[in-house]
Amino acid sequence: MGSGWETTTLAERAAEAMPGSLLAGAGYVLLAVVGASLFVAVLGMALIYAERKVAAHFQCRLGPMRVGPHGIFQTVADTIKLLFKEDIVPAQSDRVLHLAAPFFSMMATLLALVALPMSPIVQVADMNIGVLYITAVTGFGVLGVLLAGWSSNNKWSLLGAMRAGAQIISYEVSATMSLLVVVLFSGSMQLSRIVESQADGWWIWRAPVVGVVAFVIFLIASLAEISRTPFDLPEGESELTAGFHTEYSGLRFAMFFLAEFVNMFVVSAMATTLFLGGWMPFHIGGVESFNAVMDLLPPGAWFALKSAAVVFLIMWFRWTFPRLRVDQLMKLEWKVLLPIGFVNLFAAATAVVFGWYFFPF
Amino acid sequence: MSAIVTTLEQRIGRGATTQEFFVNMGPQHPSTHGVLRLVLKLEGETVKDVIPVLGYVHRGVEKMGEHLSYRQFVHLTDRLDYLSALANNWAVAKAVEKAAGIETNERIETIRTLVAELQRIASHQLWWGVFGMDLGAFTPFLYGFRDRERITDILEETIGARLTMNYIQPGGVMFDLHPDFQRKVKEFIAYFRPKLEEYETLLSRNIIAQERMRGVGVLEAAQAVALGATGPVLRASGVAHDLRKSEPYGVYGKVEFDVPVGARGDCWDRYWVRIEEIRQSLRIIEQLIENIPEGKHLLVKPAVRTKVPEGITYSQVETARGVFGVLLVSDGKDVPYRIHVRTPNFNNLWAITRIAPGWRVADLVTMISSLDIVVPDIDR
Amino acid sequence: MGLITEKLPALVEPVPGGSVLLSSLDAVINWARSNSLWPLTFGTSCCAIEVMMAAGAARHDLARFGAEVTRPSPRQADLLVVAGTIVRKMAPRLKLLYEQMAEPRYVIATGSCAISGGPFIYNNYSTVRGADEIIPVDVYVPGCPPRPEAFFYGILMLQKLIREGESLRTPGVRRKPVLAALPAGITIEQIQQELRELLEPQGGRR
Amino acid sequence: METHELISAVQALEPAAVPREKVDRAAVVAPVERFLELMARLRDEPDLRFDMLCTHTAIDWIAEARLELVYCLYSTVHRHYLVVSASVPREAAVMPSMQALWPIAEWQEREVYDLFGVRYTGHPDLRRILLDDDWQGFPLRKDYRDDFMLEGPK
Repeated sequence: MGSGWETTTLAERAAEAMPGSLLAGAGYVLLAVVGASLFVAVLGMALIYAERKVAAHFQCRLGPMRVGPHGIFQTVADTIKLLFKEDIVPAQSDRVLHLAAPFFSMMATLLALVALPMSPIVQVADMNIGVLYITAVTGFGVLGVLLAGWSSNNKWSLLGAMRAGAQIISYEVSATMSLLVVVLFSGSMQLSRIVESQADGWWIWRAPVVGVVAFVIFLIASLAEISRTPFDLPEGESELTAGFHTEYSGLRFAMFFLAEFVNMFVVSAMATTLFLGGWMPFHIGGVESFNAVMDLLPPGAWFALKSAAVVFLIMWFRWTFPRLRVDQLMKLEWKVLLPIGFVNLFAAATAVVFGWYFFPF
Repeated sequence: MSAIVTTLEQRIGRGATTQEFFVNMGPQHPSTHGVLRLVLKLEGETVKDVIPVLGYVHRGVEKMGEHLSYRQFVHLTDRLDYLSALANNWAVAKAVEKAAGIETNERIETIRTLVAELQRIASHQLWWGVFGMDLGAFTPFLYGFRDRERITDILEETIGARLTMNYIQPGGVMFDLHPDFQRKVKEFIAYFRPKLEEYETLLSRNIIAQERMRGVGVLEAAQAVALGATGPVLRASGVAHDLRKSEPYGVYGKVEFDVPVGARGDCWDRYWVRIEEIRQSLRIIEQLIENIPEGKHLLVKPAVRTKVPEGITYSQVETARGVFGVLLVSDGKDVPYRIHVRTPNFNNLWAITRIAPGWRVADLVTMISSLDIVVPDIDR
Repeated sequence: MGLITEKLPALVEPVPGGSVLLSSLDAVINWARSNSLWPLTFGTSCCAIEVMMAAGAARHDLARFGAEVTRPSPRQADLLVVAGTIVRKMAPRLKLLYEQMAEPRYVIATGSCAISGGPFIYNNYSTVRGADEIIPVDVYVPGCPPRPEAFFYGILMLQKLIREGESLRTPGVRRKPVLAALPAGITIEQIQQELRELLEPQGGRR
Repeated sequence: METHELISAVQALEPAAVPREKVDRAAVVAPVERFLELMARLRDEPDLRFDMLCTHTAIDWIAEARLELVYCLYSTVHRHYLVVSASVPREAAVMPSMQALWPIAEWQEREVYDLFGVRYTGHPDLRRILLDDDWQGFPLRKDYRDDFMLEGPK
């Protein structure tokens, strides 16, 4: 694998095509921004629709049915409604921060999307510190949550924001620890390289045992980072009314909502890229006919399918598990996940040094 | 050790202060089950004190009762604890029958027992679903309601209402059983037993749910008795007080069932007691459903305004939430001179002030839910 | 977005074809609003079980109409379902809740208590005789409590009201409230008038 | 214990207690003066052990200008009931609080205060519980009038 694929990214292509003039540059930037916003909006809406349908079918219901066939335009209606809804800023709130907070959350999500290799050609920025970059910008999202909670001047919001702060910062450690395992094995932080290094087998099983452990830790820690059940404490509906976004309405609430769902996609995409081979098709070494069939599906579709599978898994969690308590959450991180993560990292380092790789297929 | 060395705590203690603050939980809050308001004194996430504020749905039922005939008052009890409307009806019927010396027959008592037990199951199903939701798992709510709808269907066929039944009246029951009743109840039991196992798999055996429940909100037996708590809340604390067993009414004296009793009185015990009660109710129904005695279903003409001789009557029944009592004071007319309802939730709720301090906000939600309160029943 | 909804009609209307644009925009917005009624998690008594819970549960499934996203915060909700009795102690809080909601906001009064006080009208010192004493109501759903199906009918009526009755040109102007499951030919005004006549001879204050 | 046994047991504790007629279970009327002592004995006496205060309410006998305060006691140990009542004048309704004996009395007494206007001495937190703090009058009294209230059709 590998040699057949063109490794030029979208950004490089655009840079080649872009003439030196300032006007064209500005046009390109505008186009990119509009395109990205549209992409995020459509992605978010699709994910929200999917969540509602998945939830419904877990719960012996139908879910949205009335707006379009099987309700596929339901989230479109929701979005338009939220766009034209009154935007309330509470009188006692910190106005500037209150207005700005959703943008921080949204920005973090958008920035993370930039570095994801969705196929050999669709990757906006392929930086050599991709893993580090994504870890950094996703951590940035907590700022929006903290600001939202603080500026709302609502005690429930504040409680939610503080929970979010503690939770996200704690779980960042474990998430990074499990990412390092893959970095060790693939020997690179560049996301496209990491994907290419999985041509012979995905890290989840190619790294002996540690891959699975790292994947599980990453999934748990990322769920906590994006505040999904069972770690949805910052907005725990039954406890804190609506948590940090209690005082938000209309468009700004929609942005938090959207960021939450796109974050879910980012996590799934990261899990796919690092552990599940990214856009690499599923190959079994030596069985050429099987591999040829697998190659029929384009890499972009492989990426989408794998991400969708992880997204589904995350939704499955949400509609099955109750929520943890705040001290149990901390206990899980500092007393369970982190020690296991450390041991796992050392095991991974040992495996890399001695060259213990699995080639099961 | 020299005086220069200080601990970190001392350092923080000099620089920063922690502050307690008050938070309003309710009247509109997703997990206060209606319009209950709790004023919480918090220190960070830890609950220091809980002050319940009641009356947001106080409807003056007792005052209205002084102007309504006994038969008319029955429908108001539906609207107190609407999840065990039939048991509430029964309490009034029992009081009036006792005071006015109205006889009932075997068929009436069997029907009453059957429908009351069916509704007890329905009530516990709803509680189970809402409890799951309060723990943060949404799906139990849907599963609980899915099975509850089956009971609602059965009851609706006979009674004609889904929630506020107004069915059991002094001297009988309003309508005779629907011809399909027996068949449908049997079908329901066959359907529901496996589903109950599903409940256990989804929530009871879930490690997170167990962690959230075990050891949380321990209500000691002595405390529970002193607070006048009844029903599953009291039984979970280890006091086997069940009116169905201790002073049987209806046909409870003729059926076999156990009274599940908890060991520690924590949220888990309250949870387990209710799940077990569902099983016992199924047992009771199974024993009764085969042979429902023949007879008339109503021995008093519906239009009669029953006159009750002078005196005080206190009658109680065991609802899904505890002891529902009716204190009936008559001066010999066809309307009560004073009617007082002793509702289980009023007493049960106060347990929260004893068990919540020291726990977190999330535990408070679990505890409220494990007490299974219905706010109109508290406020009356 | 308030800017668009407030300023746009005055700007666009005079332009040729502007009113067509405005009407199309109206249609789109009303379509979106009517199909995305997120209720507030709020219920005072019995009706809450039927209208908020059973209606949202598996058998009836409020989600089909896109209205299952119950928001615990009034800021994010579109629909206030007054499910149950409102008493005098609760009345100021209900008003507060309504005021905390963001425009456009809709109110459905379900059950006899929220329509008129229901069984709690007479000899009662505490119960408010209808939610419309406190907040404007768009749709009344009768029943004690109404079945979930009745509530759906109410939701559909509200959707119809929104689609037909709202325009950017006249912000805040609504259609007259309707009673869902109304016998043909009777309006809510007539019923209210009748109720007023019933109550007034006894010196009651409505 | 049987009804008459219970009544004689109470009378042994408090000679001034008289049986209350026309009640469907054991019932006594006790004097207000030594009420608290009697209740404490009822709770602690090993043969009686009334450890649960089932309910507490009042009856407004307006014709006799008195409020009858009813306490319904239950023993989870012996499983017997006792209704104890005491009368206080309507206009100066004062009663010792049972809060020290049964904690639940704190709230039950608040309710009776709220709806009947009985003042409990020794109550730690006597304020309205169901109605608003600024409510005028005590609605469950028979002579309560309110221009909000409507009289029903006859």
